[in-house]
This record gives sequence, structure tokens and C-alpha cells, in this order.
Amino acid sequence: MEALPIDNAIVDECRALADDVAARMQAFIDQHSTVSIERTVLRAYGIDGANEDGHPIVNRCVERLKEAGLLERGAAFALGALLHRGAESPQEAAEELAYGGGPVGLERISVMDARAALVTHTVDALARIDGARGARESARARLGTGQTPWKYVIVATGNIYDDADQARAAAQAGADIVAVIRSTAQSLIDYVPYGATTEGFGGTWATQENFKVVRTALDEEQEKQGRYLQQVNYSSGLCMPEIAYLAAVERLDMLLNDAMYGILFRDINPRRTLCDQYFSRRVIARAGIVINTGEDNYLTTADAVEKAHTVISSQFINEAFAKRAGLPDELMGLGHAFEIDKSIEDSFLMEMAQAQLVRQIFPRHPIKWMPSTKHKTGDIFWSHRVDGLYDLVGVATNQTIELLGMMTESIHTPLLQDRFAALKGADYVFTAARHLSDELRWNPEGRVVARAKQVLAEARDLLREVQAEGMFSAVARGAFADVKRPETGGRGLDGVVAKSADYVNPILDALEAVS
Amino acid sequence: MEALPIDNAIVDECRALADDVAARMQAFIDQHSTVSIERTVLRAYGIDGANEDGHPIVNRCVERLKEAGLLERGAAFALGALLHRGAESPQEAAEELAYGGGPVGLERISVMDARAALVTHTVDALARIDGARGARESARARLGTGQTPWKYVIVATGNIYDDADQARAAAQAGADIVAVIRSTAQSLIDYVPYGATTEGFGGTWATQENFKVVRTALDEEQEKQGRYLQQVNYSSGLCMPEIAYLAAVERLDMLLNDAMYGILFRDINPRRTLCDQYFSRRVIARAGIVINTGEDNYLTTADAVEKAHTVISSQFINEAFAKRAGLPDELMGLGHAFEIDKSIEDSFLMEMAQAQLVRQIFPRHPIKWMPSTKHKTGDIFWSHRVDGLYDLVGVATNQTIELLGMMTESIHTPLLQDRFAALKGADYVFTAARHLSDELRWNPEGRVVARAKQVLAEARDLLREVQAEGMFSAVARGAFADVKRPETGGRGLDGVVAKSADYVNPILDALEAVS
Amino acid sequence: MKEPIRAYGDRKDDGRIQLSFTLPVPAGGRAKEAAKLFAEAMGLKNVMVATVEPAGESFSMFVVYANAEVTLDWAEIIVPEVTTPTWSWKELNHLIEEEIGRRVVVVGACTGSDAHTVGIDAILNMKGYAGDKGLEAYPWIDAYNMGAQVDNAALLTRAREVSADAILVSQIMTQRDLHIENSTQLIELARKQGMRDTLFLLGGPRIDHKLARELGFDAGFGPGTKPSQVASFVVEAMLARRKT
Amino acid sequence: MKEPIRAYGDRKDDGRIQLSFTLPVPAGGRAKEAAKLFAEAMGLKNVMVATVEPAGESFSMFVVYANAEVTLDWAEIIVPEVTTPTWSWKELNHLIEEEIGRRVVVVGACTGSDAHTVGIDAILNMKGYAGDKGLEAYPWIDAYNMGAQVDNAALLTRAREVSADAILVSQIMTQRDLHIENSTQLIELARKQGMRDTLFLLGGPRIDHKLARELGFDAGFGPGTKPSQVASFVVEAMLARRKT
Ligand code: B12
Ligand code: B12
Ligand SMILES: Cc1ncc(COP(=O)(O)O)c(C=O)c1O
Ligand SMILES: Cc1ncc(COP(=O)(O)O)c(C=O)c1O
Repeated sequence: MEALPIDNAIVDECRALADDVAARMQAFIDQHSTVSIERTVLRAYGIDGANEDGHPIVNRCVERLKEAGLLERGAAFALGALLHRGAESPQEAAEELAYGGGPVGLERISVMDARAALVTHTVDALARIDGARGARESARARLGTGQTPWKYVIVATGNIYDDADQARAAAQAGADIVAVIRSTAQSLIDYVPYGATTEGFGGTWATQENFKVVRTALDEEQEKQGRYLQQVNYSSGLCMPEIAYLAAVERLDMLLNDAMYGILFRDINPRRTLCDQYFSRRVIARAGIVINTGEDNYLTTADAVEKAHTVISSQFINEAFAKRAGLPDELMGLGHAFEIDKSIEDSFLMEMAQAQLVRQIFPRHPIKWMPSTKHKTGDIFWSHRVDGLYDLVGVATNQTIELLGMMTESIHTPLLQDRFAALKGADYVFTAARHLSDELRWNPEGRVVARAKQVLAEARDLLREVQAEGMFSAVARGAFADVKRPETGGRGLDGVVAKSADYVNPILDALEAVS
Repeated sequence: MEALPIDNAIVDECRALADDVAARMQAFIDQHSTVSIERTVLRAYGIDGANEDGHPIVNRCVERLKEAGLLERGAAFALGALLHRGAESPQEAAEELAYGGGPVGLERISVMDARAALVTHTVDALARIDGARGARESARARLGTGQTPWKYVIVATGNIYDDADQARAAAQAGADIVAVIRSTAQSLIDYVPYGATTEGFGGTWATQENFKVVRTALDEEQEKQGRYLQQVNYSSGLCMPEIAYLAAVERLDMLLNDAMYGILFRDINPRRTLCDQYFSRRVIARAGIVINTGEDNYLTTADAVEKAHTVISSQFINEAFAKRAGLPDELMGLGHAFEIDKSIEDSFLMEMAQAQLVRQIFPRHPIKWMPSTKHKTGDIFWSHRVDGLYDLVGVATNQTIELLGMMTESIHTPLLQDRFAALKGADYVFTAARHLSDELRWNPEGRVVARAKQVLAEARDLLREVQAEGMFSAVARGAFADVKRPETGGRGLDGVVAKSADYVNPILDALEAVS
Repeated sequence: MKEPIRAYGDRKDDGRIQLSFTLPVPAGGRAKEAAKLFAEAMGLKNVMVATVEPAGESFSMFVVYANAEVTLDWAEIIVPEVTTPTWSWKELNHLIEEEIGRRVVVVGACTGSDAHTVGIDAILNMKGYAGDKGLEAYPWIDAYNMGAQVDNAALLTRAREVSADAILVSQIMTQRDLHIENSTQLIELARKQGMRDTLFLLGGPRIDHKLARELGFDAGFGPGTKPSQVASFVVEAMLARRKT
Repeated sequence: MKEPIRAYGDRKDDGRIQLSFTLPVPAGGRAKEAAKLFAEAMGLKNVMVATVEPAGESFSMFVVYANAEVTLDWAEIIVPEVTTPTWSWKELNHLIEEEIGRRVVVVGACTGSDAHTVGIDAILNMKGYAGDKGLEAYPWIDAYNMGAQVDNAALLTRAREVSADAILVSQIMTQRDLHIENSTQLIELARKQGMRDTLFLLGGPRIDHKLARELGFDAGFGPGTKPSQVASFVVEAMLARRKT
């Protein structure tokens, strides 16, 4: 689509403001770690397993270190120290730490010795991530991906085997991307469940084994289809960094990952989230995974017309944080949504303005366009039609990733046939309007252009405020999503630790080394 | 929408060519009458009724005159002669003609006497038409009509009482216009059935009583809704002129009426159709009824991409014939349709181009936009989505009348709930895109503009051919709808009579007097 | 060996299905309850009325999701399907020339009051359908297209005149089973007239092979049929008969 | 006196309804027959399978129209509905001031693992819903909003602390009847704790008055509920109790 005549100076100002907001958080981030970051470090060294009641060994290790007051030095230190003291392998060291004598006496071992003992293991750790990335990229290069907008669908049966069947069916019906929604409130538990699961509410548990089951199904299916199929899960909630790691080694392609979502929509502590998002994104960057941010959610708790600008401001902030974690633009799937109340006159024009504005401000980013959800009703026919106009805006504005709307959005998680109808419907719209974006021009004095300019200006104003007061206070007073979250409130604050002067984390060092 | 940059000189040439085509048919039309025209004249004089097996008295009269070789002088002559000979009223005269002695000895009565006997009755006849028009127009002025595009729906239960219930329900759900589809093949029978009917196939019989039943329902309903409701039926097929008259006195608002549809889609004789369309349109013009032409049908037998231009050419021809029958532009509801194969890339762009082209070429005409039908399938969800894009084109190009698409188009005549879903869906699209037409501009070098130019040029070329060879031969070689109809083939030729030198038709004289 | 199948909604065998219907009652809580009872009266379980839409003052339209306790045995479901290999235009002409040695004659029409010609034209006319040439375009086939609104007697007469190998009947109008009546009547007439060895083919959007067979036709063809499929069936049937 | 009602499709009482469902079989004639048998097994007549869609290699999605032989007696369908007159913000404050003479206290929460706050916020927050002010905006109402993911015990404790007149519970997640379990458990707990005279209101997109009553609540509110309706119900109930 011909670019909307917006003032690029405002765009530059927004970027600068957001960058400053992120910059001022970085000091805090660098000085702190979290239980989930440390567990991730252990996983990176290959530590795997759980006890009979599914309690992961990495959690046990971190708990013991915490009891011993050693966590501030980093789980890697303990691992290195135990290896130095003679453990055969990181796994053996971790088992001793978890179920054996624990960290007794480790403090006496020097940081230098501990680091030395980790060197080769650190190399192996990164090789695992890089290996998985290489495998993904070669398969992707060999098969190629579908035309954009990529058709992204959700499966959420709670049973990973049903999920896999439905993922195949979806791919056969034209899906490019399959996301397995997580079980309700997994984001609130502070460990990653173990093994394949068949029971969940409103979704399926995110576990390493479940990732494998779906990836295997898609690997097979993509050969049949001759089209590379992308897998998505959630690096979000209290285990954000761990899931990022598991996704990296299981070759997932995308992860829902947002600098603020957990704070706003799961009431997770702001400090915890900031530290976790940074580390998780370092892993994600190394793995070459595309993040999907969650600005769409803002428009479910706040009004999509009045608060459209909060989406843009938040995207700039997500972009700034992602940059600092080493993510290139090409891996930033910034989210936005078709959420305006359908009874409002000219809602379609406002959606067009917003979609094009986002596309234009973030030209190299794989933008993720999300459907109407809040204003959907039980009238599936009406709802399916709403999704038709949504698809049209998606293709008209060249969105990269499009999460398909479901006619049963207000009723249940998608049935197999709901997903099929959505895929078939999107195929029709995308084909019928294939080159619409080359054709469209907007009346320069019209409503669409005016709307885009207004939203951008409001986004800039909000960013100025946030920059002035700082991120924590902005979130505390409800600047985003109309939700207020105090800096020290919410879940998981107790999982944040100030790093000691001799904090050890060779994995992070390596991840940061690249950029 | 900003006007597409087409060459108006081509438009003017098309009009001139079409006018010439119509002009050269006028001589033939003026020299001939048909059984249905003569029956209409009798009806205009108030002749009403049928015998026990439903055979209308007007048919009986005309048959007898034909047997007596008197039809060429016009039914009005016989009526006048009988009145002159002492019949109390036109009805009494007609009954004598039909069931009594018949036209014996009438030839001896002078045209002057016959004419004289008709004068006051002719005044009454026109007063009936004008009175009905006045009543319609005052109700319409008092209540006002809905926003355009007007939502036009079809009822077709076969039972006029179900039709009336569904017409009310449709109006309550937002319909502006209700058409009662006729029973299959009514167009092929050479008389108008009598009374209220409860059995029909794929539609309900068009009878004067049935018109009343529906009009009464709408009259009541429109008071509740505070919105004038329009009624439609079919002045088409062998009884084209008679239905035009019945619609006129029963206050219908629109009539499907086309100069060529009967020839092409019902295999009705071309000569018969030309005469009938002229007389019916004279009545329609006097009654202030909007005609709906049937170019949409062309795209069901011919390909909508290749033959798009035939629609435009035909619209120019329909316009030319309508003009000659005294219809102002404001009463010409020229038809076109969203019929392109949905699997074709950029079909949406081509539909936009066509819809805007028609809107632009016929600026004052109440254009009738019709939905996808031929390429609909039994997948009602997909079908409902197709109708969503159709509605969008309708509002984006400011169509006046929009026949709503039905998700069950390929399955059955609309169920009550199909119609409801269509109305609700259209409301959403029209509201969401209310001012889209003010906003849209098209890439001057793009596909939409190029398509519009191409179709217009092809339409001009076809009109040149038709003008060169003449209408009859063009129709005979399949210039429209890919259907070939020889001048002397098809049904109803035997109902065409050459007027004698002393042909009498005061009704036609009066209708022609105005313009 | 049994192969039980159930409806698949959210999960294997959950039986979840969707319904929509209209009741002649005003929208509201009472209408919603009526919809629930309506679905339960059909034996559905765990009924959820997703919406109650006012489809007019005295009508409510409902969307319902519920579980059907129906289990079918897939192994027991056997239906006749047209099994002809679909030969190409070239192969067909060649086959006729070589194996039959004379041109195959077919007569087609859309019968009764049915005025829908597009379907039969798609099969017979030169142009054909979806890029597949129509039977008129086969040098080794004589195709007569009688168009629409043709009555059964006229069709049979014509078929005898040109000594047709196959009669192609199109039925598009299905309201109140118009197509059933019409086609049954044709077959009866043909039997009376002793037209044993002519092939009868029925086609239309609501026709399938099973239905056609039940009505006494040799084959039935539904939506999306291509001319070459039809020609293949006719030729194969003729070859088969010659063999016996 | 009986008032028989049947589904209205094309004509009065024809019983025509629409269905769609998926079977774990590949698309084709056999799948179409399975769909027909499936519908017939539900007692449907005159079944028409309008489409067989390949929803993946081994799944078929069907759209079916058929006649349901179900007749209900409208006269027999009686459901409790909230009958409160909906008073305005002004009227309500006035009523409370005059008739009750003290501020009405309500506590609201979205309970269990349910994290959907939008519904309860729409009722309680200042902003309100669809232009109708939320309960926090009533000078004569003290509204406490505990937000989402609140457990039942915590909710009751809080209610007692502030001696609430009414407890407002939101349940949005309904998968596998999460909402039923959760709400039933709350009411049991309340009974145990002897909270007799507190009003219990349940709300959510899948809640209706009938269901709420069955679960032991005083009232249920579904999609589109406005805060003033809720306030009106609470106030009227309190007035009614005072009278007795
Ligand atoms: C085009 C059309 C018309 C055109 C017909 C033009 C013409 N000359 O054919 C016009 C506008 C004239 C028309 C009129 C009417 N129509 Co009409 N029409 C349609 C429409 C939109 C498309 C049909 C079509 O052309 N399909 C495309 C062809 C290629 O597909 P097909 O017919 O299925 O054919 C394929 C296969 O079935 C098969 N096939 C078909 N025949 C045969 C035969 C043989 C031997 C073989 C082997 C294969 C075969 O091969 C073909 C190619 O694959 C349908 C709706 C729809 N989408 O189906 C309504 C529809 C068929 N019409 C309908 C109605 C009611 C009418 C009218 C009665 C409406 C009215 N009251 O005015 C009139 C009167 C018609 C009459 N007297 O019969 C209804 C029928 C309802 C029903 N189930 O009975 C439909 C379903 C629309 C609706 N929902 O109301 N119609
Ligand atoms: C917004 C939303 C979210 C937001 C919630 C943000 C927030 N803070 O509330 C986010 C994105 C966080 C979210 C997350 C999830 N969601 Co959610 N979500 C929705 C959505 C799109 C809209 C709900 C909404 O806000 N409606 C608008 C409000 C105003 O309407 P309402 O809730 O009906 O409230 C009105 C009435 O019901 C009534 N009312 C409601 N409560 C009360 C209480 C009282 C006392 C009274 C009197 C009245 C009353 O008054 C209100 C105003 O009229 C729905 C789909 C939909 N369209 O309904 C899915 C939906 C509810 N979510 C769903 C799911 C599965 C989830 C997840 C589990 C998905 C996942 N695995 O990640 C998560 C986890 C949620 C959890 N742990 O509970 C499913 C639930 C399926 C089911 N039937 O159980 C739905 C239906 C979507 C779907 N089809 O899958 N969701
Ligand atoms: C960034 C992000 N994380 C997570 C989720 C899913 O919710 P949760 O995993 O917290 O249940 C979403 C939902 O849209 C999201 O946008
Ligand atoms: C001009 C015209 N007349 C009549 C009809 C209806 O067909 P018939 O009345 O011939 O059955 C149509 C159908 O679209 C039409 O366009």
C-alpha cells in the first residue's frame, strides 16, 4: 500500500524515547538474576529430569542454592565448583546438588576454578542451540514457506496427541504456523512440567516432550506438503527463560514473548518480568526464533478506539528491549489486533489506518496481525464474516503473520472444523485480494490518514510521559491496558536475586558476546 | 469513490450506439401489438375476473378477438364498440365479448364511435394508475427510506401467507426491499393466475391478490418500523405488460423488467419480447416504478471475467429502450453482479473495477448490485464470507439497491434464518465501511483502473458490432449470455399481431402523450 | 472388523456438533430454554445455546453446540462410486475408434420445468468445464444438446431418432423433490418403451451416484463433474457390454 | 392450553434445521453417506448433505440440512427471568438513601483460575459498560473489586470483613464445566459458613438466570448485562427482604 503521509520525525522521536526507557532499565536488569534464569542456565548445561512427582531437578538445585545463600553467585558457579570437585558431568553435579549433599562447602572453591571447569560444557551448551537453529534453517531453506500473510492457527485440546492430529489437519488445510495454547494459568507456576501430557484446561501444558510431539508431527507433515511448517509456544509467565531454552533446542520457530504482558495480564512482578524477558530474549536471539509480542491484549481490557496508541507505544518499547537483548528487527513479531467494537461506524477504516501505520513504522519486522476477539458473539455466521474483513485488512496492509480469527471465538477453543473454515476463508480473501495492497491509495484529506496521524501523535505523547516518569511508575499508574501494577506487587518477586560481585554465568556471557 | 480515469468519449459513443440500436427497433415495435399488450389494455379498463378453472376473462376476450380476426384493430376497439352498442360498463362489455355473443358484427361500428365510447373510461383508467402512484409517493415521503445501499431480500416459499410472514420478519431485521420470487416457469405461461395462492415451486405465483397480501403486510410493518418498505415482483416473461399494470395499481415499487432477459433466459420470442417490454415500460413509467434489469444473469451462462463487457453493453441497450418508453434515469435500476469465479486471483479487484465503472457510467440510475450465485457452494460458512466482500464492494462503490447474497445460495431458496444472517451481516459491513467510498483512491497505473478501461473498451466494440448488424441478428448469434436466439424462434411469436391501419389503443396513446 | 466413528469436535470421539435453527418465538430466556429442550429432544447431550438472535419480532434464530451420542460403523458404510478411470480426450477418441469402431452418440437435456442449462452445457458444449473439453469437442462422439425445459417423452423420442448410446439428464431444481419425480418418471417411460440397452446418466448439484442408482440410472454425477469423466464412463460401459 | 412450536425453515412448521459436524474419515461419496446416516441416527428426516469438505486428509466437515420431527409445547416452557425494573443511577442512589438509609456494600471477583477481569470490571469499575456507569460510580454503593484468580475462601472472608450485602462472582472459563464446579463449591462453602442473608450474583457470557438459580445463586446475568441492572436487582432484593 502507498505509504500513509505520516511525519517520520515523530516516528524517530518515539524510537528515541522508547530506547531511553529501556536503557534506564538495563542497569537493574544487569544487576539481577531470577530463579528461572538460573534454572535456564542449568538446562543449558544439559541438566534434565524430574522426581517422581514431576518436580524438575533444576528447580530443586536452585532451591537448595537459595537456601544456602549461594544463588546470588549464579547456579553456574555451583555447577562449575562441583565439576571442579570431581563430578563426572554437569548432570551428575546437578544430581548431587539436588538430592545429594547439596552446596555444602562450595563457597570455598574459587570462581576461577569453577569457570575453568565449565569452559568445554559452555561450548557444548551453545553448540546445542546453534545445532538446532542450523537444522531448522536448512529445513526451512529446503522447503520454503507459504505466501504471507502466513496463516497462523491455534490448537488447544489439552491433549498433546489430539493437538498433533489437529496440527496435521490444519497444515493439510493450508496453515503455515501452528501454536499450541498453554493450559490456563501455566504462566503462574514457577516450574516447567515434565513429559507428555493429556490433560489441560483451555490449552495444553508446555513441556519439552510436548514440544517434541508436535514438532515431529510437523516435520513429517511438511515433507508431504512441500511447505515448511512453523511451530509456536509461549515464552511467557514465570518460566519465560526456561521455555525459551526448551523451544530453542526443540526447533520451535516462534514464541509469544513480551516485555510487559506477564506484568499486565498475569500480575507477575515487574522486576521479575524485566529480568526474565532480557535473558529469554538473549536465548531467543541466539536460536533465531521470532518473538510474538502481546499488544493485542491491551485492546481487550482497554478500548480499542481510545487506546489504539498504547499499542504503538508498547511496540516501540518492546522493540527497544528486544534490541538490547540482541534481537534483529527480522525476529520482532510485534503484535496488534482488529479489536474495535464492530457496531462503531467506520471501524473498518480505523482498522485499516492502524494496520497500515504499524506496517509502516516497523518495515522489516514480521508483524503479527491478530483478530477480533472481545466483540465476537455466539453468532458464528456474523463472526465468520467479521473475520473476513479482518483477513482483508491483513492482506491489504501486507501483514506478515496473521492469527486467523475463529467464528466460535466467543464460545470455545477452536474445534477442528472451526479452524478449517477459518483457513478456507482466509485462502479466499487472500487470493481474491492478492494485489490489493499495490492498488490502494487513501484520500489524503480523509479519515484514514487523519486517524493514522492522530494515533501516532498520541503514541508519542504517551512515550514522552513514560520516559519522563520511568517504566515502573508508568506501569504502576495503568499507562498500558488500563491495568495498574506496582513495582513490588505481583507474583514472583521472591524469585529475583541481586547478583553478587563474583556472579558466574558463562552462558549469558557467551550470549552477550555476539552483540 | 474518486472517479476512475476512464475516457468519457467512449461512454458517449456507447450511448449513441445503443440509442441507434433501439431506434431501429422502434418502427417494428410501433407497428405491432401482442396478446398480452391487448389483455393489459382490457385490464386497464378495469376488466377483472376469471372462470372457475382460473382462466382470466381478459385472455378469453383476446382469444375471441383473435379468432374473429379483430385483434389487429386492438382490444380497445372491441370494448369501445360494445360500449357504443350499449354495454353498461367495460366489464359488462368484456363479459359479453368473452362468454356472450362475442365480437359478432363489431367490424361495422366506426372507429370514431368506438373511441368516443372509451373517452371517460380512459380517463378513469389512467386515474387508477396515477392514484396508486400518488398513494405510494406520499407514504414514501412521509416515512422516508433507509440508507443506501438498500437491503433487498427475496422470499420464495410458494405460499403467499408464509411469504408475508417472512417479509415482515425481514423488514424487522432491517430489509428495505422485499421481492417475492415467482414460481418456476410462470414466465412461460401466457396468462396471469387469479387469486391468492399457497403452492408454487421455487417461488410463489405472481397474482394481483398475492401482490395485495404482501403490500398489506408491508404497509402495516412500515408504520411500526417508521421506514418505507419497498415491494418487488417480476414484469417479465409472456405476461410482462399485464404484470406491469397489476403492479402499478397494487403500488409495487420495483419490477424486474428487461428488454432481453426473456429472450435469452426463457427462450421467449425476440419480437414478442420487444413489443411487450415497450408497452410494459410505458405503464411502468407512468406508475413511477423502478425497473430492475437482468444483466446479472449473463454471468451465470457466460464467464464473468471474459464477458464482463456484455453486461455494460446490455445496460446501455436497456437504457436506450427504457428512454424510448419514457422512463427517466431515476427509474432505471440497471443490474450487474459479483459473479467472478472465487478461485481467481484478484477477483475482488476486478469486481471493484466493474462495480465502480457501472456506478460511474450511470450516475443518476438506481443501480442494482447482485451477489455471487453461480460459484457458491454448499459450504455456507465460506459462502457467507464471500457475501461479506460482496457487501463491501457494494458500499464502497455506492450501489443503490443491493440484493443480499445468501449463504445457502447453492442449496435452497432462502430460509428465514438465511435471510436474517444476510441482513445482519450487511448491516455490519455497511456500518464498518460507511464512508469507505470517500476514502478510496486507486493506483492510476494499477490493475483496477486498467480493468475498468479494458471492460469499457470491449463494451464499446460489442456495441459497434450490434449496431452494425442490428439487434435481432446480434441476439441470434449469441452476442449476449452466450445464448443464441433466432428472431422467429422461441415461445409466444403467435401472440404477436401486426396492427391494422385503424388500430385503436387510447391507453397507449395517453401513456405516450406525456413524453 | 468394526471401525466405530464418532463426530470429532475439540477432541477425538467427543461427538461435538453445531446446529442452527429458528423457532417462531420472540428472543429471550424462554426462547433459549426452548432451544435447549429442542436439541435435547433430538437426543443431544451437554447442550450449549451459543446465541439467541432476534430474527424478527416473533422469531428467534439459535446457534447451538452439543454432543451427539451417535456412533457409526465405518466398515459397514459401503456406497457405490463411479470407478471409471478418467481417460483423456486423446485416449477416449482413440479407444472409441479402435474398440468401438463407430462414433458414440449421446443426447442430453435438462428436463421438466427446469430451465438450468449451465450444468448440461458444461458437459456437452465445445467449451466444456474447468478446462476440460465438452463432448461436442470429441471427433468420435456425436453429442446432441436439447437444452432446458425438455419433457421426458420428447427426450426419449429424440434419443431413438439418433439411436443414442447414452442419455444425459440434468436436474438442478430439487425443491420438493422435483428431481426425484421427474427422473423416476423418465425411467419408467423408458422401461415402457423397452429402451433396455441405452445408458442413462443423471447429473446435478444434488445428485450422487448412489441416488442415481436408486432411481434406476446407470450412473450419477454431482458438482464439479468434468466431461471427460462422463465420456470415460460411457465408453467403459459400452466396452464392458460388448465383452459380455 | 397447548401452544405447539416446531422449527421454522422455509415454511411454518417444516422443521428444517442446519447442522455442521466433522467425522474422522476422508472426504468422498462414502463420507457423504456416513454424514447422512449420522443425521438419520439423530432422528432427522429428509436429510440433505449440502457439502462434504476435506478438513484435512482424514477428516471431513459436513454441512447438512434436514427436518427435525420435534414439536415442543411453548405453553409448558416457563423459565425464571430477572424481573427487576431497571432503575437509573439517579433513582437507585435516591432509593438507597431514602429506603435503606445506608450505603449498600458489594464485593466482586472473578474466581478460581479464571483470569478474565473484563466482565466483572464492566460491572464494578467507574467506567461501567456501554455508557452505563459502574457500581463504583454510585455514591450510595461501596464496591470492592478483588479482580481475577481469586479463590472462593478469600472472597467470602473479604465479604465478611466489609459485611457485604451482595457478592458478585464472574465466571468466564466454562471449559469442562469449570464454572459449574467453581460456583457450586463457593455456594457450599458459604452455606457451611452460614452466610444466609448475603445475596449471591453470578455472571458471565455462558451464565443465565436459570442456571444461576440451579447453582444456588440468587440471580444470574449473561452477555450484555449493564451495571444498573445489577444494582437494581440488589436494591430491590434488599427492599423486599426488609418488608418481610
Ligand atoms: C444460474 C442459475 C440460474 C439461471 C439459469 C441460467 C441457465 N440458463 O442455466 C437463472 C437466473 C435463469 C435461474 C433461474 C431460476 N433459478 Co436458478 N440458479 C442458478 C444458480 C445460481 C447456478 C446454477 C449453475 O449454473 N451452476 C453451475 C453449473 C456448472 O453447476 P451444476 O449445475 O451443478 O452442473 C455441474 C454438475 O452438477 C454436473 N451436472 C449438472 N447436470 C448434469 C448432467 C449430467 C448428465 C452430468 C453427467 C453432469 C451434470 O456437471 C456440471 C459441471 O460440473 C443456482 C445456485 C447454485 N449456485 O447452484 C441457482 C438455483 C439452482 N436456482 C434456483 C431457483 C429457485 C431458480 C428459479 C426457480 C428462481 C425463480 N423463481 O426465478 C428460476 C427458474 C428456473 C427454472 N425454471 O428452472 C434454486 C433451486 C432451489 C432448489 N434446490 O430447487 C437455486 C439453487 C438458487 C437458490 N438457492 O434459490 N437460475
Ligand atoms: C479478553 C479475553 C482474554 C484476555 C483477558 C484479559 C482480562 N484481564 O480479562 C486474555 C488475553 C488475558 C485471555 C486469556 C485467556 N483466555 Co480468554 N478470552 C477473552 C475474550 C476474547 C473476551 C472476554 C471479554 O473480555 N469479554 C467482554 C466482557 C465485557 O464480556 P463478559 O465477560 O461476557 O461480561 C459481561 C457479561 O457476561 C456480564 N458479566 C460477566 N461477569 C459478570 C459477573 C457478574 C456478577 C455480573 C452481574 C455480570 C457479569 O457482564 C459483562 C458486561 O455485560 C474471550 C472470548 C469472547 N469473545 O468472549 C476469550 C475466552 C473467554 N478466553 C478463553 C481462553 C481459553 C483463555 C486462555 C485460557 C487461553 C490461553 N490458554 O492462553 C487464557 C487464560 C485465561 C485464564 N487463565 O482464565 C476462552 C474460554 C473458553 C471456555 N469457554 O472456557 C474464550 C471464550 C476464547 C476462546 N474461544 O478460546 N482471554
Ligand atoms: C505475550 C503473551 N504471553 C502469553 C499469552 C497466553 O497467556 P498465558 O500463557 O499467560 O496463559 C499471551 C496471550 O495472548 C500473550 O500475548
Ligand atoms: C429480468 C428478470 N426477469 C425474471 C427473472 C426471474 O425468472 P423468471 O421470472 O423468468 O422465472 C429474472 C431473474 O433473475 C430476471 O432477471
